[in-house]
Amino acid sequence: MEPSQVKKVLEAALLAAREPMTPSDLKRMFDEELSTDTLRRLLDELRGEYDGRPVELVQLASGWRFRTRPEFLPYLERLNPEKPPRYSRAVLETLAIIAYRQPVTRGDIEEIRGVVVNSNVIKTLEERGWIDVVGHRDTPGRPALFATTRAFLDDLGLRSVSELPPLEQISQTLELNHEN
Amino acid sequence: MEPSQVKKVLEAALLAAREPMTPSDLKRMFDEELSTDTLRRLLDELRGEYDGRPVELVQLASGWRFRTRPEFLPYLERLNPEKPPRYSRAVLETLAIIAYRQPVTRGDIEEIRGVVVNSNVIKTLEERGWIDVVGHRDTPGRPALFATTRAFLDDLGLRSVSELPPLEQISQTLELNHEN
Amino acid sequence: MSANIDLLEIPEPGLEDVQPSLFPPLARIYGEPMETLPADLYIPPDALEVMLDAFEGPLDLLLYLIRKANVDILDIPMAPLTRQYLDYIESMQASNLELAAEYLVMAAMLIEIKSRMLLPRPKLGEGDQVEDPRAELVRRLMEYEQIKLAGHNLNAMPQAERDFFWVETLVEKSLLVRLPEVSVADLKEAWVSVVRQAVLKRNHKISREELSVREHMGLILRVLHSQGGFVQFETLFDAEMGVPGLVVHFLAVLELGREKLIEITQAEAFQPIYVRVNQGGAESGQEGA
Repeated sequence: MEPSQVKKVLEAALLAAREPMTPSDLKRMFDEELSTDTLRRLLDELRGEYDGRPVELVQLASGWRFRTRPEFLPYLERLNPEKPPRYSRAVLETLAIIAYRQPVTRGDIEEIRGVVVNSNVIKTLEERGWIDVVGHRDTPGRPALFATTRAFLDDLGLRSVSELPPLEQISQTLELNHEN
Repeated sequence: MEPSQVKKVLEAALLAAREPMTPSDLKRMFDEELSTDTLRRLLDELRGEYDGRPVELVQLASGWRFRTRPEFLPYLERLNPEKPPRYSRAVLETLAIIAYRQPVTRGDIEEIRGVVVNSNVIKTLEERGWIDVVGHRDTPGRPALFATTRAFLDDLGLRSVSELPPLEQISQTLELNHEN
Repeated sequence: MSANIDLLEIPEPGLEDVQPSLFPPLARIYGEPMETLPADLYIPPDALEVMLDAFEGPLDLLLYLIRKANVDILDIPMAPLTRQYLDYIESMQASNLELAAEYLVMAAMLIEIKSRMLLPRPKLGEGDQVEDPRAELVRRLMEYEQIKLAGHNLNAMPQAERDFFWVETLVEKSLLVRLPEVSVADLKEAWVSVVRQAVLKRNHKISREELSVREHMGLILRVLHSQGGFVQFETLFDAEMGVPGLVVHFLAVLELGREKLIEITQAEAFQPIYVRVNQGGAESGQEGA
């Protein structure tokens, strides 16, 4: 059999596979002995042929399989939308404090929330690119001052922090809540 | 989004699909409105791009899906030591009656075949998902009316019952020897 | 088998032939009378058992006999067909093979048709078609044969999981980084919750303007960092901010100074004013970045 034909058989099998395929699975399809080197070379060629295509041939722990490229996952997601994950209350409150009271230190946040702020909370927000350190307060320990970033405003669809719901409104809401 | 990018998203989704995808499924992936004509044109282009490749894009009763070309069967079947079900003549004739005369009752099937229909025959077809009960005839005993399902058409690569091969004209004398 | 045997001319008693001969020729081959059934119509006894499994029922068996003899299905010679069918049934019973009841029902039906064909058929009127006793049998045989062929054709069509397989590439959902979404409303709600817990009584003092000032404080600190922690005062201001922007920005500088986050220095009157991040905070910030 021509190598190009062998490659087509491999392609058909891998595209239809429900599980990753091991080299021995793949060899089993052919009468002629297919050396491990040849198989490997054909699989590498096949992988190359899928450059720029929406699926890629990947070698996983348990074998080879075609996989949808990650950049197409957001579209596929829309077919079966899952509930987006939520930040914990600690993360949201910390973010709110930084947004409304910036620049603030961790100590400020702890004072307002009345609890110790877990390092992961700050890290989560930093990794998201929503807060960063804009300076250090000139007090013992020179604590870092956090503020929200442009990325935070962009992601929330705001042009400036002043577009956040004004605090008067919030205090009114609060009073209303108290009345209820 | 560029049409070429839309086509890639369609390709990614169809290659990953666990069942045939309807045009409305496909449209749902995009923010921008995708007209039925445009979608159809892109799908036709995509189908054309798979000419000469080991898999093909087909339009079925319940939508579009990629499948391996039948000529690769001899290789692919070696992967699965379990042979797919081969249906008995009783099953095939019952299926043919349901497919061509639907909706029919068990009595209708028995009338045409001239023998009692074994329950296993109906069960085999129901379990395969190829037939189901679509109603009951308003006669004594209210017998169940069977019809073929979309899955039946999908599995045979058909878009509708009208694409079934036409019933053959029965020759008065034996010119074609069908037994051979 | 030979296609030359033609049983078309088996004489059936009709209106013109009310007195059939006792031993009519079975058939005429090329016009010559044939006295015995062709061997083809007979099933070898050894094959019986196999054939019982092979036939799907009496219609299938009849169809086999008719097709094997290559007779016109629209003009079935009932006598030889019935005889052959009965022979088959008898052989089956002699072999003690379990025979479905339908085969016996069919035998009775064949005998009935045959006997009806022996009777003169009443002519209903000039031009009227005389009903052939075989009509219903023929209709059923033809319908059955059509379905039999259709079943055969369906089986020949490529089938999923037998002749082809569906393509299904792996969708690794974990590759999709799904970040939590936060809306302005979420933020507001979180702030309300914070404020409620802290029971801050100075809510009324926190104004929208003050919020802008705090945002500008962050902006100024960022600019200071990017400039090495030390800039000339004027460079912090951009006329494009507009008057309200400039005012807020200026207030932010003052507030930063008040909170000792920056130092504002001027060597003497009318000399350039410098703004510096307080006490090496800039260096610390860069280390942390």
